[in-house]
Amino acid sequence: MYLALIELDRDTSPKGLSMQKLFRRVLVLGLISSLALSIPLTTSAGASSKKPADKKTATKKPAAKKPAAKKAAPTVLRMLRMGDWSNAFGPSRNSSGTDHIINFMIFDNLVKIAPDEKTILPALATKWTVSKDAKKITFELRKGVKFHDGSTFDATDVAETIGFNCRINAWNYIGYRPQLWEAVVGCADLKDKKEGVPSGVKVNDPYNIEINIASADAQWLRGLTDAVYSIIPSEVHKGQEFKTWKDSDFVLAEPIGTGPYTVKKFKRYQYLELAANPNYYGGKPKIDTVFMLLAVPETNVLPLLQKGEVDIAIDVNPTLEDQVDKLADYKSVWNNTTGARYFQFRNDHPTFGDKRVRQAVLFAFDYRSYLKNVLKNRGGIRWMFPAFDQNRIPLEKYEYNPDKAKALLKASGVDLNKEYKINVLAGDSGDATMSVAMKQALEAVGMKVKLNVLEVAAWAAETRIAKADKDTWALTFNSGGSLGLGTARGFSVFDCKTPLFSYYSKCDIPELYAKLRVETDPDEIVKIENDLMKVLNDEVPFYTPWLRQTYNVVSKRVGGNFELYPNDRDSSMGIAGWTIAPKK
Amino acid sequence: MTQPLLQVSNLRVEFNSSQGHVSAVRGLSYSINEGDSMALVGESGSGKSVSALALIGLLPKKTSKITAGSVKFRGKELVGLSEKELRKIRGGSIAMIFQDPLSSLNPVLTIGQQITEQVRAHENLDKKQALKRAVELLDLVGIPSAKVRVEQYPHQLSGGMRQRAMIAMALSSKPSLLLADEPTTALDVTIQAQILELLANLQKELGMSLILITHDLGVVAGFTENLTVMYAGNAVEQGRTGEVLANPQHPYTTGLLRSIPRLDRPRADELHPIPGVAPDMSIIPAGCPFAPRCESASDKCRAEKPALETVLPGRHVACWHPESTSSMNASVTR
Amino acid sequence: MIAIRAWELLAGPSLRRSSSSFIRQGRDALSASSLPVATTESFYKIKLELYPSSRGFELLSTLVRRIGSSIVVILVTLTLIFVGLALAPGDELDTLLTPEAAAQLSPEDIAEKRAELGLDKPVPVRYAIWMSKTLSGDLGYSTSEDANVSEVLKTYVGNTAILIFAALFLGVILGVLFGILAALKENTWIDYVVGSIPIFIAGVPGFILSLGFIYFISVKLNALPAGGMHSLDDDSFLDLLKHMILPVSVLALVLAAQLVRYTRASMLEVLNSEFIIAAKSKGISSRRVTFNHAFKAALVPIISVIGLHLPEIIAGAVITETVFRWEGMGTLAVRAAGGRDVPMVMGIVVVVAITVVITNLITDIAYTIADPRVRLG
Amino acid sequence: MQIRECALAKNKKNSVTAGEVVYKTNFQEALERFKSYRLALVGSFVFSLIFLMAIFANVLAPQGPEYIDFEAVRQPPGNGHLLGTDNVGRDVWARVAFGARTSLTVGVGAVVVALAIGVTVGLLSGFMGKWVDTILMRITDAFMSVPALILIIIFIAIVGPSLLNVILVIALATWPTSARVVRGQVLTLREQEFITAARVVGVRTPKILTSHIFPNLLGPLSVVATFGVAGAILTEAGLSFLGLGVRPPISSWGQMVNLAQESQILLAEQWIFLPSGIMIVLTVLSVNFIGDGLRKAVDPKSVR
Repeated sequence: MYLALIELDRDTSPKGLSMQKLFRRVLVLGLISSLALSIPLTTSAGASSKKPADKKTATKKPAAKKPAAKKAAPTVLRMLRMGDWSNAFGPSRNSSGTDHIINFMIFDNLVKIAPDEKTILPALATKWTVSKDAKKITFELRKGVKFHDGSTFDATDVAETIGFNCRINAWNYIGYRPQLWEAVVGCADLKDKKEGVPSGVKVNDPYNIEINIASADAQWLRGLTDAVYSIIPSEVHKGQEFKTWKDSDFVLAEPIGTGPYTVKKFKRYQYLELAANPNYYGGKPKIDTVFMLLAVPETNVLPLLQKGEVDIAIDVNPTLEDQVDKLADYKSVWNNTTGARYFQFRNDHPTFGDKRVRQAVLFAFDYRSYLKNVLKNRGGIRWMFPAFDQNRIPLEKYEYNPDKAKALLKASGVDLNKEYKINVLAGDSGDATMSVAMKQALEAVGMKVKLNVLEVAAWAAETRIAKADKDTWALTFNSGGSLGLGTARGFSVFDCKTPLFSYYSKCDIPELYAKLRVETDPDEIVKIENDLMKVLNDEVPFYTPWLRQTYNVVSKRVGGNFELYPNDRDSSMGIAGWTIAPKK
Repeated sequence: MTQPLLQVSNLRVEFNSSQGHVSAVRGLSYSINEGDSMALVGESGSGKSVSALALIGLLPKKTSKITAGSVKFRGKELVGLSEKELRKIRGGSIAMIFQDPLSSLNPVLTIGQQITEQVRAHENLDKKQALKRAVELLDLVGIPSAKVRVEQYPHQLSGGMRQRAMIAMALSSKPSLLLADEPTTALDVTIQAQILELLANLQKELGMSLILITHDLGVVAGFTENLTVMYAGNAVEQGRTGEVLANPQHPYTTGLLRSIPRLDRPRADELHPIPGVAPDMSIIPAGCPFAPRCESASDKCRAEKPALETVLPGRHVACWHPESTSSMNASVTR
Repeated sequence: MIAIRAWELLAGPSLRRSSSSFIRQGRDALSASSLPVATTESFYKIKLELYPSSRGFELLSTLVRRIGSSIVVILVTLTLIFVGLALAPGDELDTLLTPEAAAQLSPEDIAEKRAELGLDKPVPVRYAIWMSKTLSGDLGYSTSEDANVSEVLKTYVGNTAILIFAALFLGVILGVLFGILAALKENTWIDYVVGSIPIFIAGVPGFILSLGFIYFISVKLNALPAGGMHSLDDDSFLDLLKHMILPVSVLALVLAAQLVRYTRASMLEVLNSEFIIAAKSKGISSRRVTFNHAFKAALVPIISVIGLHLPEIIAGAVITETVFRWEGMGTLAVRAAGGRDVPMVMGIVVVVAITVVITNLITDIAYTIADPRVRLG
Repeated sequence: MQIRECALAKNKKNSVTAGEVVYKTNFQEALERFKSYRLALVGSFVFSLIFLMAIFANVLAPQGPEYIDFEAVRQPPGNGHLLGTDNVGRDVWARVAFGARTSLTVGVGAVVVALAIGVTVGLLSGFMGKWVDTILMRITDAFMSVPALILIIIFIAIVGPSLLNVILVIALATWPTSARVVRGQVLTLREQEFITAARVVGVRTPKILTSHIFPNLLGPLSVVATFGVAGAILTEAGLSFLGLGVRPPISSWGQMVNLAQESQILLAEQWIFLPSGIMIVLTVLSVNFIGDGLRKAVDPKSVR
């Protein structure tokens, strides 16, 4: 009982042994035991040993710096591109920009595009002639080209590639679908067959092939530069079911193409190591090894740059510019993109059907201030779809003019105390900002607006509703990656019959696009484009206010004919000519 | 007069903990010769256990200190001794056993481990010899099948056996003085008697002197030669047990005796508990600490603190009006 | 009865609590986790009363029973999660089907793919198929990883296992050492410093800690790699070790932060108890008192806490792995969940559930070994 | 805990002379212990401030968290914006104030739902005993065998991270702890004499549960609740980092702290994420201190 009364505090510091000695002895004990543990472990090979020791003492220096330079140090380029990645190779596994870049290092198409994204350059095909009615294209193929596995490239590979793509049903393509191969005559009747080449493909001789397409398409050839249309060796997939082929080594580990680089090592979600292909027809690439860093989270980009562990970083966060300016051996490269983020109206909406309302919305928004403050002037103001020459004919610029917006609204007699719905795709920070800014702008001119935030699936479904009523969404935001590649590219955006992922109730625009795609005479093309511009600008189903520039960081050691294409995913077409100076 | 084994003079111990300042022992003095046994009796809070712990420096360093007095063991001053020196004495020449055997034995170590540990601390025996010694000690204190018990854990033994193990541990290096701090309070009455008997036999066999700390006068009666009654931190009456119990001089001792039921008294007799409450150790009164509860307290008692006076050879009382009442003559027999 | 009551009243605080919990634990063990099968239950009781057998047999019989109940737990977990996934709106197909692709495909194609993935069958049937395949070791095909679930798991489990065990190893050492130090030096500045740092660490979100490590150590001091498991051209174990140091330190710090508080608390409680004073009265050296007596007795609650914390370390690893580009179960779980990839998710749950259940078992056994008073409940 | 007679008045304050007996009800007793733990006081003060900020968010920041001002993008604190503006021109102070509302709703909401489930399961399994207990306990073990964050990630990715979903899923993953605590208490209380006494007098089970068992649960449950709130807030921050947390335009602290993923903000524009980071740490700490204080008040034997 006595203990309870008298607060007997702990007899804590034993006089005999000073605290420091005890603590030091314990620490030494801890270190020795972890040291003893780590020695046997470092000898055990393999990354997944169960119980490695780990010693966290500041004094431990990292292993010696780079090993002594060998004779002629191999040139190494390390690259990364933001954005996800499909973890596999080959045309059918092509779903993002990064897939594109990797694809062009390994494979070749019949033709490729110049940095101006307009002139078509020879690749596996040296010459090509397009028939008068733009329905038949014959290619002269390059001789003496070898695949990475040593087999020679000739017309049968091209024919078999087209045949193989026709046989796989479109379902197996994640992302981009080979619509141009599907346009070849006889491709449709090969569906789900074991083998065969479409009737529209004629192999005149081992290096001359003729391709007939069902309906005329002036842009068909330009489209062939897309990564989905790379040529793969025929032996690889001859008579193979796609189900088994898609898990084959070709797709998952060792793709075989004619490109400048071959896959040396592939560590899923970490990095891809590519070695130069010595007998590349365009001459041995100047850089021996290319590393492609994969799945790099945004937080790691700057540390990698600061530690000099990456040479080219494509499409990274523009706000990095201030930090990159502090890095001596890197430079910022801004690149006009071909992508566009656009406002998309539902013009069969009872109220928004009236174009004056749509025009009022455009006048209500202050584009210059968004460009100046948020995009930091990195980009341009656009009042017409990218790829069109917007200064060729007088067009309405819809500069910020709230009074005009109010006037138009009054003129159109729109019911101002009804609430209109703006659909917002959840998870996209860009959309989230735009929708709030648009809501504020419209409320400033008197319109009542409700933001309807939807998950991907729900948003896509609502965009594709066939018939709009007074409760359907009136305005949403959308973006397209390759709209700037060609004026005809917009055809997939407009559809007056079955809504693809956008809807334009009147059918005048789709007709003009259809004419544009077929027309081969340049003057005629300009005339159609001007008509299109007038309709698009006045009717305003879509409006692309900004041309956004992407931000890239490139080491000053990179040289040769290195150049970022406007559509940065095409840039690796010229990778064979890139050079990199060794580290100082 | 041979030199006393242990001479405690004017020992003062003070605590300052978060709850305030407490002076637990206020000038305690007593001595005990080789082979003798003495009981320290007092209510809870009278400072008897604290004084025992103070002897061998077991009080918490941070919150307590011996402010005055000296403790001489075979003439050697213990107060202020270095930890190393004290450690040789603790468990070597002075051993201690505690009140609750279960909470004084480490629950996660076997009895054997805890005994061999002490043996090897004081004599350099190897493991095997120490274990043999432990078994012998367990036999000595009368624990059946010692070989099995030595491997067992405290919770596997009964209360009595655990206390025996405690005693075995204390005796492991033949101490000349054993401090027993309420060794039987936590045990049943029947086992209490066995333990006391064991202690008495061991004391005779090993010629060891014993200080028995208890609040139970019944235990003290037929057991120790001398007796010291403590109240509020110091000794109020000392002498041979028989004499003190036969005619207690100090009113507190009388009060204690009167509040115990007696077989030899008529059942009708009422018990007279001592009025009032145990003193608040954080307040040091001017006069005699027992004054507020003492029937024959005078102004002098309240004004001045009585010192320990020798009333008869070997009998000391700290009271201004010692009661030489002989009315309480019936001596208490075991 | 009186003795026990007295003993319980007077025993030091630590013992009273553990003793009463010991009693309650005993009773809980018998009533709570005994398998409904009556026979093993009564057999087990008779065994105990008739002849208090040696610890060996007793450990074995309860071990078997514990493994039995753990298997039941894992089965219940898998069922709950599978049903939860199946009942939740939408399914795997939604994410596989990008809006463009879905628009271009005919309903038959979609139905065919749905059948291929087996999503068209009712939930119980799908569950039965999945369970039978899992029991036979085939965890199915992961759509988000385009590979067989078991292959993917092989590498990913290994990667996380290294991280978790190293963090556990370092975290326990740090946590216990500093806990003891804080307890021994109670109410001194060391105690306040060592005591307060963990409280702050507990308040900081996981990824901020990881970002801080990347910027201050990896970038500023340019000491260690900022992420990833290997440098580009080096697959050696030493390189992996170098890449491990930062993520492991983050996880270990978080674990140590919690362990310090528990160790300090249980160490203080033990240092207060009487058997420490008794031990000192035996004249043994103070180092022995601190380590042989105090730490051993304090070890008991620490072990149970370590066992409890393993799920939290795995959860912490999810964030740390994402920041440090470490291809482990965390990143896999986030990808699989994002891709609504049921086989992969179930595969992860199977592995994680088994690991956690096994560690609970190991902690219980360690607990029994450390504290002889407790029989394996 | 029955009324405790304190024979010796220890504390100096009420200068009780020896001999006077002081009676204290156990609630006062608990309150006193809670107050004696100074950090708990600091914690409750800070928490009440944050709570007030959450309630009066619309008064503190009338413009609301969503207002975008393109002219003032990434503006450091000062002129017009107390804590500056974020990367899109929204006022940081407004987002912190409204963020308090979201984070506290997530924290308290998740705990309330978790307690509801946990207490019912705990009471049922503790009180009904035998097979009910075994089944419920196996289910609790099942939930505890998968770390909460992984469970949450799996389900949030499916049902979508709306505020309600986040609360429900966090609650779903964290109710086992309270179930375990309740069951433990019920098992011990069931043995106590006063429960058998109530049964003898003919009180039916639900009455026993509400009037006898439940009040005794308040103590330990309050401890579980406070640590639960801290845990839920941290989980929400973690979810936001994985892109699974509450999404704009709703503002939550976790979401704003995540802006630190952008290196420019982390290194040069700290005013954008630091305030909400500090608020998270402050809330979590204050809640933890209150939890510690409660634990001391409820279970005095627990160590200092």
